[in-house]
Amino acid sequence: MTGPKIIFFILAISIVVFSILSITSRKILRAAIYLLFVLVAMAGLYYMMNFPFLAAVQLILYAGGIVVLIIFSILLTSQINSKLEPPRRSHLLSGALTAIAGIALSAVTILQFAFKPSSKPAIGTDMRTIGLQLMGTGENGYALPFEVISILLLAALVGSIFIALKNRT
Amino acid sequence: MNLQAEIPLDYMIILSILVFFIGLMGVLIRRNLITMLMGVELMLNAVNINFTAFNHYLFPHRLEGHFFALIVMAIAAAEAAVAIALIINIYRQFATVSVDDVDELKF
Amino acid sequence: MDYAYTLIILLLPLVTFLGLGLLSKRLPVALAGIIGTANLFIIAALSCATAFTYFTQEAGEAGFEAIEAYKITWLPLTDKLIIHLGILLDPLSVMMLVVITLVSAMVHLYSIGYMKGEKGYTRYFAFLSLFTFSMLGLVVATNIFQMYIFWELVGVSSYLLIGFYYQKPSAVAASKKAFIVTRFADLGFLVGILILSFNTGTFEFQTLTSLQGPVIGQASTAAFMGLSVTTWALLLIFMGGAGKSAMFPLHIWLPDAMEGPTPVSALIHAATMVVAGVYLVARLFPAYALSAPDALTVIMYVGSFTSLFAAVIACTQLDIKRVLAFSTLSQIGYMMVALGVSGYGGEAGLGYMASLFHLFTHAFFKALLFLGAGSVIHAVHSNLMTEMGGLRKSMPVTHLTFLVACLTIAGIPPLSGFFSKDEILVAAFEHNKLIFAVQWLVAGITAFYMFRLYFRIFWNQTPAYHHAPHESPVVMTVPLMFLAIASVVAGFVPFHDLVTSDNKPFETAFHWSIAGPSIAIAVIGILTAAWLYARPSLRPDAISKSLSGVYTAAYNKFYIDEIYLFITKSIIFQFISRPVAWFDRHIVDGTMNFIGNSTVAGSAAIKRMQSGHVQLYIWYFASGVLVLALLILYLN
Amino acid sequence: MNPLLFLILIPVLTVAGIALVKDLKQVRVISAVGMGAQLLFSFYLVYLFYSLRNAGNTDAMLLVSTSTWYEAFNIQYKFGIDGISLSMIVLTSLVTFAGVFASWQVDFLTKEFFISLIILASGVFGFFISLDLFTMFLFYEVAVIPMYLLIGIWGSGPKEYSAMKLTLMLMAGSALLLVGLLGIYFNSSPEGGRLTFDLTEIAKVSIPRDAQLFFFPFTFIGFGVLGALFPFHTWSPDGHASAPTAVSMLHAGVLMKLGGYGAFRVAMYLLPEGAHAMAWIFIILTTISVVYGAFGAIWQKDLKYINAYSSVSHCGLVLFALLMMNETATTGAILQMISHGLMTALFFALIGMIYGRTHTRMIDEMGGLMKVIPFLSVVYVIAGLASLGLPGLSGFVAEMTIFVGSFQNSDTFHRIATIVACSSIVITAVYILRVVGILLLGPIKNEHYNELKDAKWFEKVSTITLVISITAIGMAPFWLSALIREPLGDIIQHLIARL
Amino acid sequence: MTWTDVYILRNEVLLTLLVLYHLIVDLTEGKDNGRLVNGTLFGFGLVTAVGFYPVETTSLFGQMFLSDPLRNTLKLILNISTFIILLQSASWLRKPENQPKTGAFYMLIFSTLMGMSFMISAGNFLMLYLGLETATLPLTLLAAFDKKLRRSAEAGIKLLMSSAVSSAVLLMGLSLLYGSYGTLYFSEMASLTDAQALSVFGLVLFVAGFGFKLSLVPFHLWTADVYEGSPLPVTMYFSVVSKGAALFTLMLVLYNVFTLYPKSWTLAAYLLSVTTMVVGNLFALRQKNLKRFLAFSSITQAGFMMLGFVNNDNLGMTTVVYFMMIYSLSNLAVFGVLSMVFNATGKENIEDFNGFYLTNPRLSLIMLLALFSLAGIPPVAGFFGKFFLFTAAAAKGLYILVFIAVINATISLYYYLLVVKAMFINKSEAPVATLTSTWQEKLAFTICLVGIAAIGFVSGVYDYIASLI
Repeated sequence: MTGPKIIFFILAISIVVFSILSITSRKILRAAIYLLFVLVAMAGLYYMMNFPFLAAVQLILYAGGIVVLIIFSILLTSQINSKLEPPRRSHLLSGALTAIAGIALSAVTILQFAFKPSSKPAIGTDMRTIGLQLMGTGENGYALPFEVISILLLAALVGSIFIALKNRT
Repeated sequence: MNLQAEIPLDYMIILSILVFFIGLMGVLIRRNLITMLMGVELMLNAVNINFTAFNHYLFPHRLEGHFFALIVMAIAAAEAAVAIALIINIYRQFATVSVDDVDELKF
Repeated sequence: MDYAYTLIILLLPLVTFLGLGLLSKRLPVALAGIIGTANLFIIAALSCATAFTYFTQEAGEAGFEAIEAYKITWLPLTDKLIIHLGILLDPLSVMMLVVITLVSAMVHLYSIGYMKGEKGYTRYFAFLSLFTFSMLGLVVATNIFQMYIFWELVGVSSYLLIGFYYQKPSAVAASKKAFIVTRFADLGFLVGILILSFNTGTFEFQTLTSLQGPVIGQASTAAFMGLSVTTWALLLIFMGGAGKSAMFPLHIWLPDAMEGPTPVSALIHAATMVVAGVYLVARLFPAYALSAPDALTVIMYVGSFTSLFAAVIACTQLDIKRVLAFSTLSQIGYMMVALGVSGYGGEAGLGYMASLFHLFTHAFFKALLFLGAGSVIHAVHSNLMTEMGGLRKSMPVTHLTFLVACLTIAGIPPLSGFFSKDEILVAAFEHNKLIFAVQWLVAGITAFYMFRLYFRIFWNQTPAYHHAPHESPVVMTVPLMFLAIASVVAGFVPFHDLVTSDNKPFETAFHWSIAGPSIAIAVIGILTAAWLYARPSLRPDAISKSLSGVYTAAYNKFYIDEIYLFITKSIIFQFISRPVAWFDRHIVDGTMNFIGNSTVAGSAAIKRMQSGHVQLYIWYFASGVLVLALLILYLN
Repeated sequence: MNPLLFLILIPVLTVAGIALVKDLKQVRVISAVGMGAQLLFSFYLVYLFYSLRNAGNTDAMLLVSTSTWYEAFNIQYKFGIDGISLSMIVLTSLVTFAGVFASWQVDFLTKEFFISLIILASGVFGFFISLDLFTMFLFYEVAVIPMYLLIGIWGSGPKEYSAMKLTLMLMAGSALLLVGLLGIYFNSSPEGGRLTFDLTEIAKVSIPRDAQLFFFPFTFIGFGVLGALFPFHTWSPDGHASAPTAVSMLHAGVLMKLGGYGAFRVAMYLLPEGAHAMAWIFIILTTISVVYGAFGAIWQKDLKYINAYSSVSHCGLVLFALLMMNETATTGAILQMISHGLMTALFFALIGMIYGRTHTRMIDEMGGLMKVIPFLSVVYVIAGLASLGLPGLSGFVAEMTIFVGSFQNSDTFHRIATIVACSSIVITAVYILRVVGILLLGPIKNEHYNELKDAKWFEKVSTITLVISITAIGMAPFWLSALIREPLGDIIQHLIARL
Repeated sequence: MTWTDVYILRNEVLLTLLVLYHLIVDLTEGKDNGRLVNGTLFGFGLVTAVGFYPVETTSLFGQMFLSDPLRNTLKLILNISTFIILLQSASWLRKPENQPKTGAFYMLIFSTLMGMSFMISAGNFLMLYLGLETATLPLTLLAAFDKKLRRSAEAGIKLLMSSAVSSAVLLMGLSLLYGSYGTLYFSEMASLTDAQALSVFGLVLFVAGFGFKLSLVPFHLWTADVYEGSPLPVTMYFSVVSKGAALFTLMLVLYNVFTLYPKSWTLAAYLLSVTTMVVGNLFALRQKNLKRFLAFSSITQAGFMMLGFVNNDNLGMTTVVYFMMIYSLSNLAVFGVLSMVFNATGKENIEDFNGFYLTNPRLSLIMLLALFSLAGIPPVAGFFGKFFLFTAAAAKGLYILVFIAVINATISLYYYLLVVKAMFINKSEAPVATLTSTWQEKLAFTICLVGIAAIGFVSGVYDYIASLI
């Protein structure tokens, strides 16, 4: 076992375990915290794969933003101490069956595929490259999605506020 | 760090699949809208593993997977915001966030 | 000779019918009878002129030649099979023209008196004209399809006239019965025509009966169930004739047809239409005789049985018109027998000649009998002989003419019936002794029941009438007298010179050996009748009691009607129609409704899918994706 | 401009005219004038047809005009007539004309009624002049769909159920038909040329045999549903029973003829090998139709049901004769279509008029009508006699032509079928006379029937038009027969040639 | 960026401007929204009109954004539909309780429309996904727009939850496609494509994601609930614009990107078509609520649209676009009548339309024609649309499929006739009072009717679409 391998396995196992805990825990706040652990571990994974920028965004946006949002909404809508109702057995059964079938089907399909790695030289993942591409309008430029998503976020946020606000009278 | 030598791509993919379907199962079995939302977030993250892994392992000459993951994160954030707004709206109307009770429209 | 004017004979009644029918509201009532009668006298005169011209022409080597006076193409069916409408003049049709127009003219004249004051007087004459037109069209038909057309038309005019008193349920039922029974027979006729025409490629009588033609000239090779196809065809055609001529077992409509006005019975159901079957067989006689002798044998047996059967029933009936109806059946049976025993050509064709001779004489005396009965009914307002008696004083003309008719039908010389019946017996004797014996016996029974009728009406005791019966008006008695004279003299027409199987004259000899016994049995019959019925007595009842089973059976016409009723009501209506209607509503329609209902049921069955639970929706989504993926990955 | 277009244009203008006026009387008058013009125009077409023929024009189709519509699918507006379609056009205009007068007294939503009625008629006209399968199908549906409203709004009894059933069954039929038409279209050019919907063009090519076998039943049953082919006829009794008078007239008189016409023009003409291979199945079915319909009619008590079953029987005879595939039988089939169209329209008109007076259609409840309403009764008898095939009226001509024609097929199977079909003439007589006996003759059953009034002038116009047509055909069938027969020689040759 | 680029991006840019305008207006607008509504109608009318100016085939942002006449026409169709919806929603917005929502409503509508526009023009799956989300997320908010109504809130959350899962599935599919091809650019993928299990799997997930938007069975279950719960203008938007955009995008992707192995997606279209038609019909049969009814009707119609996909030729594409156009106009006409009745009376059940013809003959006739068009009855345009779709399927020899489809068309006729029956045949004690329509509604109906009446008869429309492809 080499270092990266050990790190990967720690991350992978914690991702899987905390995922399962997050969807089974009967304390809702705990579920949120487990989710946070998953997201942080994911960030580690990105970092391992040499995407530091992505890892940072993951930490800021997900761990910092979304989980906080979720926790706020929990606070707004539920009693923190009350236990969640356990899942219905029928749901549990059908859900598990679907999940297992899905895992089997996807795993078989994906793992038997002979991936063809690109032979072209790798491009750096430093901030400069990322920044240039993010703002680029030509080949490999992501300015357009960047702009569009800003509109999306704007509309979604304003709309959310509109919906979540109590009625203006 | 030469990840390819250490950890095969398949590991990443299996991890992604596991998380994806755990997330799906979360959506399917949880009876609270907020916890269902957590399941969705897990699914999105699983896809992100895929994108980054493919990008890193197979096609490092461009950053498509990377940027895709970035966009997915942003959208996940927007989605979460919208979801929270709607859940609050539901809570206001139904006084509950249990998905079982939100079934007035049917058949 | 130019016979173009014969078209007038055919068309005048049609015009009269249309005129009277369309203008019935606008025309003064009395005028209708006058127009109708006048028109009939015109065509009767024309017919007689035609007959005179035709028969006085020089008969060539081949006998009287058939002339197609008129012929138009009506409807081409195939290249060969073309329906023509035309007028065919040969001895047979010319003779029929005379009979029909004369009797019809008398009946018209008589009807002026008989129908006076009836509702629907105009309608009556319109229908009579329609009938005359149809009947004339039938006899002058140049081809078998034209005959079928007019055959149907006489059927419908008969239907209309039987149902003339349409508010009377029995009349309605009788008319319906008459039409349907004959229609059923016509089905056979039609199929026969189809077979015959397909095999010969022609409808034309001239070709069908030609000695070199496809029927006779080329022996049919195809056979079906032991008989040649031609025989089958001709048998089926005879079925049509048997229906119209009320041969057993298709006779049941005729007695009921007496529901119509009596002159109608005289014209249609005694003198003209009912002999159409005889006419049909006679028309195709060469084909029958030379190509399908088996069919002739069938005709003979059917005719013979019917004549006996009807005569027995006639002895028991109380309704005077029914007695006459059964008598008609019996007499037509004679004619059929005569055709059945006949051969083709010369002496061998005696039966043919006798049959038509009897047709000729029978038309007059049977019309006379009916009109006489009508006169009586007119006076007494009843059809039942039990409510009659002693009318000879109050109705002298009717009495005398009726007596003449009775004697004629009984076969007392020198009245016409004697001659014609005698020829039949001779022909039968030469062909088949059993048949002869039966016909001889029937002659006696005929004399008996006719005089039973005669004595019960005109002798016997006089019941208490509501109104004193009196003689009918002149318009009614003149036809009676005319027909009486005709009955007397008709026997002297030299028929063997005129109407024969091969249209060539031949000599007939008079056979005392046969005439003697037949006169004898007729006399015995008359005397028996006189002994039983001339004075009021208990003897008839005693006899009928001693024969109770047979008598009741005969009185009820041997329950043939009931059998028919059973077949129609219980089998066709209850066992076919009703199940068909049920099947249609419940099975066929039910299937369609079931499809509809099961769609709705399917809709209800899957309604749970849309349960309102979003998690279930997502589950459907996820499993749907997986299933679709599986299907596509593994079907691809 | 092609004169045939007037056949569509006149109804459209009439509809427009009706839509514009307000007054009830004007609506009637415009409808009557419009349909009268249509009738006259169709007579003019006959004249035109003959003058073209006499001028030496020997084309199979006359007055043809073609213009491209959907270039991509090779769909054209292609119109033209031959003797068969011409006679159907005359039939349609006669029945429509009579139908307008028969509905003179419609007082609920009159305007809408006449509009729907005339739209229906224009669909029928369009169908008969179409030479392009697409436009044919289009007009077919245009003709069928107004039925729903006509029955649903102005009908009686379980009208909603009947209307729905009729519409759905006919539409299911057109579903089959559509598959058949598409199959023909995609096989219309086996050598790889341009696909076409053009009837006359398709007739020139030889569609592969297996395609014919596959698509023939679709097409034939598709049209057969409208032609009341057993066992797809059950829309007919309910539909007719619920429909208002004029609608029953048009439907039984004209619309059902689309089935026979289409089955011949499209299914058999374009798929002759399929027709030959499968004829026996449909001969059995149509023979059953003929007898079954007649027996079914015997047991009915409702006048309209009787007539509906009678239509099943008579229309069965049409398809039966078509399947015999010879000139005579086919002539008979078309004569039968016309004859049945006229007399059944007459029947339904009379039933409507009687119902309008007695407010019942149950024969048991009526009786002795001859005495109180003699005109209608006499016409009813005439219609009945035509129906049972009395010589001198149209039914006889048609039936005899059919029987003689079918008997030309000399094998035992066809023979037996023919004889069974022949037997329907007896059964027909039974139910017709039964109705006449119960309904018109006998004593009057109901006291207040004595006060019934006989036919009004518009009712007379309606019935007399039809009676005259029926009698004219019955008396002088040779013209009509010649008109029909003229194109048939080639068509039958075409059917047989591919054997 | 040059002016040419802006011209190519005109639709998106203008829509963005509208979004921003309403964002500002929403914060500042006072009580009466009459001017706002009319102004927006005018402004958006201009945007729609601009779409009629032709464009060239070109691409921007390094193949990220594609522009060609076909895509322009598709956007135009969506814009016209949206314009009609806005016309018809005017009186709804003018209601006092809805006045405060006006700005937000327009903002959300335009942002989704912009998303759809990007989705159609996408040249890269990233853009496509982004467009899809932009078109979906604000829509979930719109579904919940009747804040006072429980059913509206329920509709919103149901849509959000199921669409989140569906977009996750779609994303999974995209990631697999990325893994198997190494690119997300359409132009590159089209040439690389070869059918392997992984790419087919990815494709299926992708199709499922779009099947969700298109309401194909079994991905359709959100449809009826959301249609019923949402405010009426939003329901219209769902059933016409949102569905249209998804349909066009799916079509463009399948035909342009997966050109080389059509077998898998035609098979998917075949299966989905059958299930969708059948299940949609079976549910539609039993509906009493007209909105719900129209939801299932639109599901069935989507099943018919799949027939066009079965034909993987230009014919299929043409007929799909053609049919969608007709479907939009017909459906909008039906919804227009429904919205007039609903705004006036608050009724939306089929039985509420009993006796409608006697009080509102014109509206009934509009509804009749529109329903006939949906049912595919000549001579209105729906007949042509359906006939050509069937032709497209039959062209591939799939007569059994055509037969199933035609039988389903017959069943659908049944329930369309139920509405017709309610209006024309059924009697009512208290029918809907006679309604008067505003100029906006009149204009909307006119556009719809002209379309329904003319599109079939004027073959030029079809030929024009065919010429684009």
